[in-house]
Amino acid sequence: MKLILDISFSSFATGIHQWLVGAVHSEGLVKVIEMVIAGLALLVFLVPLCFILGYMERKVAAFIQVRLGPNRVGPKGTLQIVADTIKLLFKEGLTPNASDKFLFNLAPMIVVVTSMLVMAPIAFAKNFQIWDISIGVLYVSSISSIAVIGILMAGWSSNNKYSLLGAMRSGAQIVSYELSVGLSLISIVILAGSLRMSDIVMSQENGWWIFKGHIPVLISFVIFLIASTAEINRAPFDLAEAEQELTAGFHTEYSGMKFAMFLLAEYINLFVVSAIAATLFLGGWMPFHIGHWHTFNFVMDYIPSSVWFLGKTFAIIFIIMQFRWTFPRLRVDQLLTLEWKYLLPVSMVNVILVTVMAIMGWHF
Amino acid sequence: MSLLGEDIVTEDGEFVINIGPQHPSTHGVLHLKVWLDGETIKRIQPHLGYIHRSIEKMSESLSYRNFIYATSRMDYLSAHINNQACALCVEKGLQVEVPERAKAIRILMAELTRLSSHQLWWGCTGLDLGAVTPFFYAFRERESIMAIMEETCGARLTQNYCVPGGVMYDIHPNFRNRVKDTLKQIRSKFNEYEEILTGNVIFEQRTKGVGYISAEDAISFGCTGPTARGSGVSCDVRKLFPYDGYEKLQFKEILEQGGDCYARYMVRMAEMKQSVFIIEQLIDNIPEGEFQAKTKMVLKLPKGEFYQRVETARGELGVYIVSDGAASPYRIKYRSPNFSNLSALERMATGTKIGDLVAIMSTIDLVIPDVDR
Amino acid sequence: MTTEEIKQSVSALFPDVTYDEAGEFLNVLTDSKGLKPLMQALRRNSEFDFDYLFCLTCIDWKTHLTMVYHMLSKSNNHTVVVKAKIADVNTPEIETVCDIWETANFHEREVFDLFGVKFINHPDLRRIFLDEDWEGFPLRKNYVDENMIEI
Amino acid sequence: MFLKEYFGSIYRSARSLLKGMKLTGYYFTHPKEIQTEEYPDNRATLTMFDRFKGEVTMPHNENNEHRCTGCQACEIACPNGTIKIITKQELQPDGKKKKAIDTFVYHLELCTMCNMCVLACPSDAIVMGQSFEHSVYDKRQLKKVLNQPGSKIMEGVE
Repeated sequence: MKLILDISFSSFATGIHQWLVGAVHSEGLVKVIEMVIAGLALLVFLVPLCFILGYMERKVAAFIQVRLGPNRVGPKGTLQIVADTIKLLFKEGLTPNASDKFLFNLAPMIVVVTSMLVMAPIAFAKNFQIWDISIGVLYVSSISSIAVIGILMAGWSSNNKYSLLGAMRSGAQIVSYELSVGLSLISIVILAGSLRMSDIVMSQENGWWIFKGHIPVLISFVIFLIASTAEINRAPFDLAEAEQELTAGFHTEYSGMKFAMFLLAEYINLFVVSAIAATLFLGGWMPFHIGHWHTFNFVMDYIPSSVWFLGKTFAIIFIIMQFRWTFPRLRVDQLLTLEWKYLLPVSMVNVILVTVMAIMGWHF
Repeated sequence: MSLLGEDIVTEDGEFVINIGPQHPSTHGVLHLKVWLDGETIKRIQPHLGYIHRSIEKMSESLSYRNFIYATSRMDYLSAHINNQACALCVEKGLQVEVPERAKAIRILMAELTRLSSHQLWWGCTGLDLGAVTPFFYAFRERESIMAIMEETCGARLTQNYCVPGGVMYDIHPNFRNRVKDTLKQIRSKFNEYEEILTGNVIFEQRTKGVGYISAEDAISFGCTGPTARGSGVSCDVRKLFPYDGYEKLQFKEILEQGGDCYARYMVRMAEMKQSVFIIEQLIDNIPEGEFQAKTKMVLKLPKGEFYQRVETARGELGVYIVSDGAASPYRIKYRSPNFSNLSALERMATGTKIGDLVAIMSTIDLVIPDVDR
Repeated sequence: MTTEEIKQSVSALFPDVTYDEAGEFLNVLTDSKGLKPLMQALRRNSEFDFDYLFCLTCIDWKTHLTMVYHMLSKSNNHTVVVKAKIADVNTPEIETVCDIWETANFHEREVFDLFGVKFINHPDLRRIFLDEDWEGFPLRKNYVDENMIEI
Repeated sequence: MFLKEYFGSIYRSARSLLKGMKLTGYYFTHPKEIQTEEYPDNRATLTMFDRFKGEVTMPHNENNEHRCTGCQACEIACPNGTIKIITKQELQPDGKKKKAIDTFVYHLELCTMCNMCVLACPSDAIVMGQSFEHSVYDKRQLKKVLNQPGSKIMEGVE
């Protein structure tokens, strides 16, 4: 069953490609059509994904907070988020009079588009990837830092003091936490010897990096989790929004669909970050194998690779959600202290350790 | 004071934001005008009165029985203690001896109120600092106290249970068991509070050394309650000027020397345990007897002035009645703890960050209707 | 200090003041002119050391206004009430005490707001609860408002 | 020494954070701890405490009789003017005229449930009811007449 499913992804894609080549006879046009199909497929994937994440967030929060969570619309409240989306769609999208209207309307688009772009090099299953770019990791870390422009834009153009403060916080935060994210990603790149996502996954065929890489990789995994939580502006690092301080931070003035786009971007970012963590540290779609337990490994192989990938991703998403519902928020100077005094030095030393480990071949 | 049409930064290079009247952290309709330098606070100006109902003026036209209910709407989180203060003041004027049973019931209810108020405060402090979950844990325990209130007083928040001469009616037969169950539950949850908030490193960082006020300043600003006790000022009215038989009870006045948000937090956390301790002492020893002294139908205080202070969950509440011998007070003044505590906010928050302002406001534990009255 | 000792010490410094001991606390009666030096002495002299002004209010007696200051000494643990009579009902004025106790700042603004007493040298004398353009002083006995209903 | 402090602080912080996560993790995995009630669904089983002050009611017996004499003690006792009693002179069988209530008007929108009227009532004619679902779309609907149409005062209540 696993074989069938995995083959079907790649053969499906090749099938479409061959059919298109036969039908269109123009390589350029085939490429364009394929890109459109990939984009549409991504969109179709994203909407239910965000519904699931929204539902999951509410239920996780509710269970942690000893309450039931949404339970009215649809079975077990599953359709609540659909109802909310419809509500947001029909709400008036206000644009403040004194705002910079062009930037104000552009900002949510930029935030959403950048978070979608990061989806491209992620391997969702075996041989199932939108774009296996050779500099995958670099691509991810560079594209994801564009999002800060959207946030700064939103904060500035709203012409609201809270928004401006939120945007400034967000700028300082993302710029500094980029470093730690990058350094923790580099440690895996050093071990795997490639920036390509598929290569990194394949390098974990005989064991995930988090197991193979000893303590240094564990440290960089933790640093990645913390820093990426900060980078996607989620609690306890949600200073850009900081409800109790800045009402809603950079998206104070947004309403209706534009607000929904920020929400969408937040969930996509959450997914992307978790997917990257799963790919780099937990072996992506690689099943869980234990040394010489051939029967066990055989059974594990039967679980489809997409399930492995999504399972790992959602486990990390759960951890990040639990962060949000457990911890108080940091203050802005403490946020920077944490980065510059703790995460950055530790990850720098960590990179050296990983390099030594990789050169000496101490990892498994 | 025009809020519209101002540039984001004024001509003097001042960045002014208005926190409130509707804002998630102000716990009501408090309006703070804050002058900022980046994220650092240069100056704060509170604008009050959004919920001013002139309870003092209203009370001037109400009889001595009827004005008590209005004080529930001042500090609604310690409504019972407010009512108790008024009842005590009227009793002082009438020179009525309150039966021992009524006194015990009043203290029990007052301590339960304090406990529930501190629990709500604890949840809100977590909420203000960005941790949403403690709020729900706090409300879980608070709910069982509310059930006690509802069963005996008939209302959850604005009980109006104190009347001049005692309490309105006797405790419910189920009262003892319910209180004991609740105390057991609350005692078992204290370590959860430690785990999720008190011990949390982020929480410590957010509160330690933040919002410092010295003991001299605290006295000068008239701070009372946990706000002053966090600075080491001994001001517990229950100890200094005991009323309703507090002098017979064993409990400690909690003092912390830190003067910062963390110290105020720790004072309240310890006070919760002290309240539990007081209730445990009394719950099996409620004296038998009348729950209300015999009073006349129409109460008339003799000509004169009467001042009664009590310790609410937020500090010292003073009730100052000036009587001209009529059936309603000539002048009544509520010295509300929050009003004085709020005046110290500027001293505490100047030079801190916006995030700290939220922490300071939550550890002062402001209840805005009590500020505005 | 006992009540008698306070009386003696105050009388030694301010021979004009009178006393009223009918109530719970010792009342020191003075007028609006003599208030400020009395208050300064009560705060600064170490034998009094009234460092905690716990209640500041005003009473409208129709013919005159009375400012009432309740003070407590944390160190000596004695209480005194100072009452200052303001004879002029139409333009009541009195010296501020908020340079002695910081808490007086807000409380004097409250009295200004609700009674219309003008505090000389107060740093920020504005209405505190009511709007800037509110007419009249609600806690005065002669205050009328057409929206007020008698129950 | 510096490093020891540095790593010690990291260790302590991580420990305190993990403690919090352990607690939230416990509640996540123990749905039995959930406290919320599903309110409109549990209406059938929901009972308020017998002392709960929901609204002022005037109990009538099976013969449509109440105990209110129209003495207006509650009207005087009410701090907010919630109660208005309109009285009439009723002709007794023996020819004498007697004061009785015509309408007992109760303004629920003004009521603070302070219980003063119930305490003041000399004939126990009014009690506090347990109903709490008072929300209506028009506040005029909150003005209630407590004595039922055609009701009479009970025998023997003075």
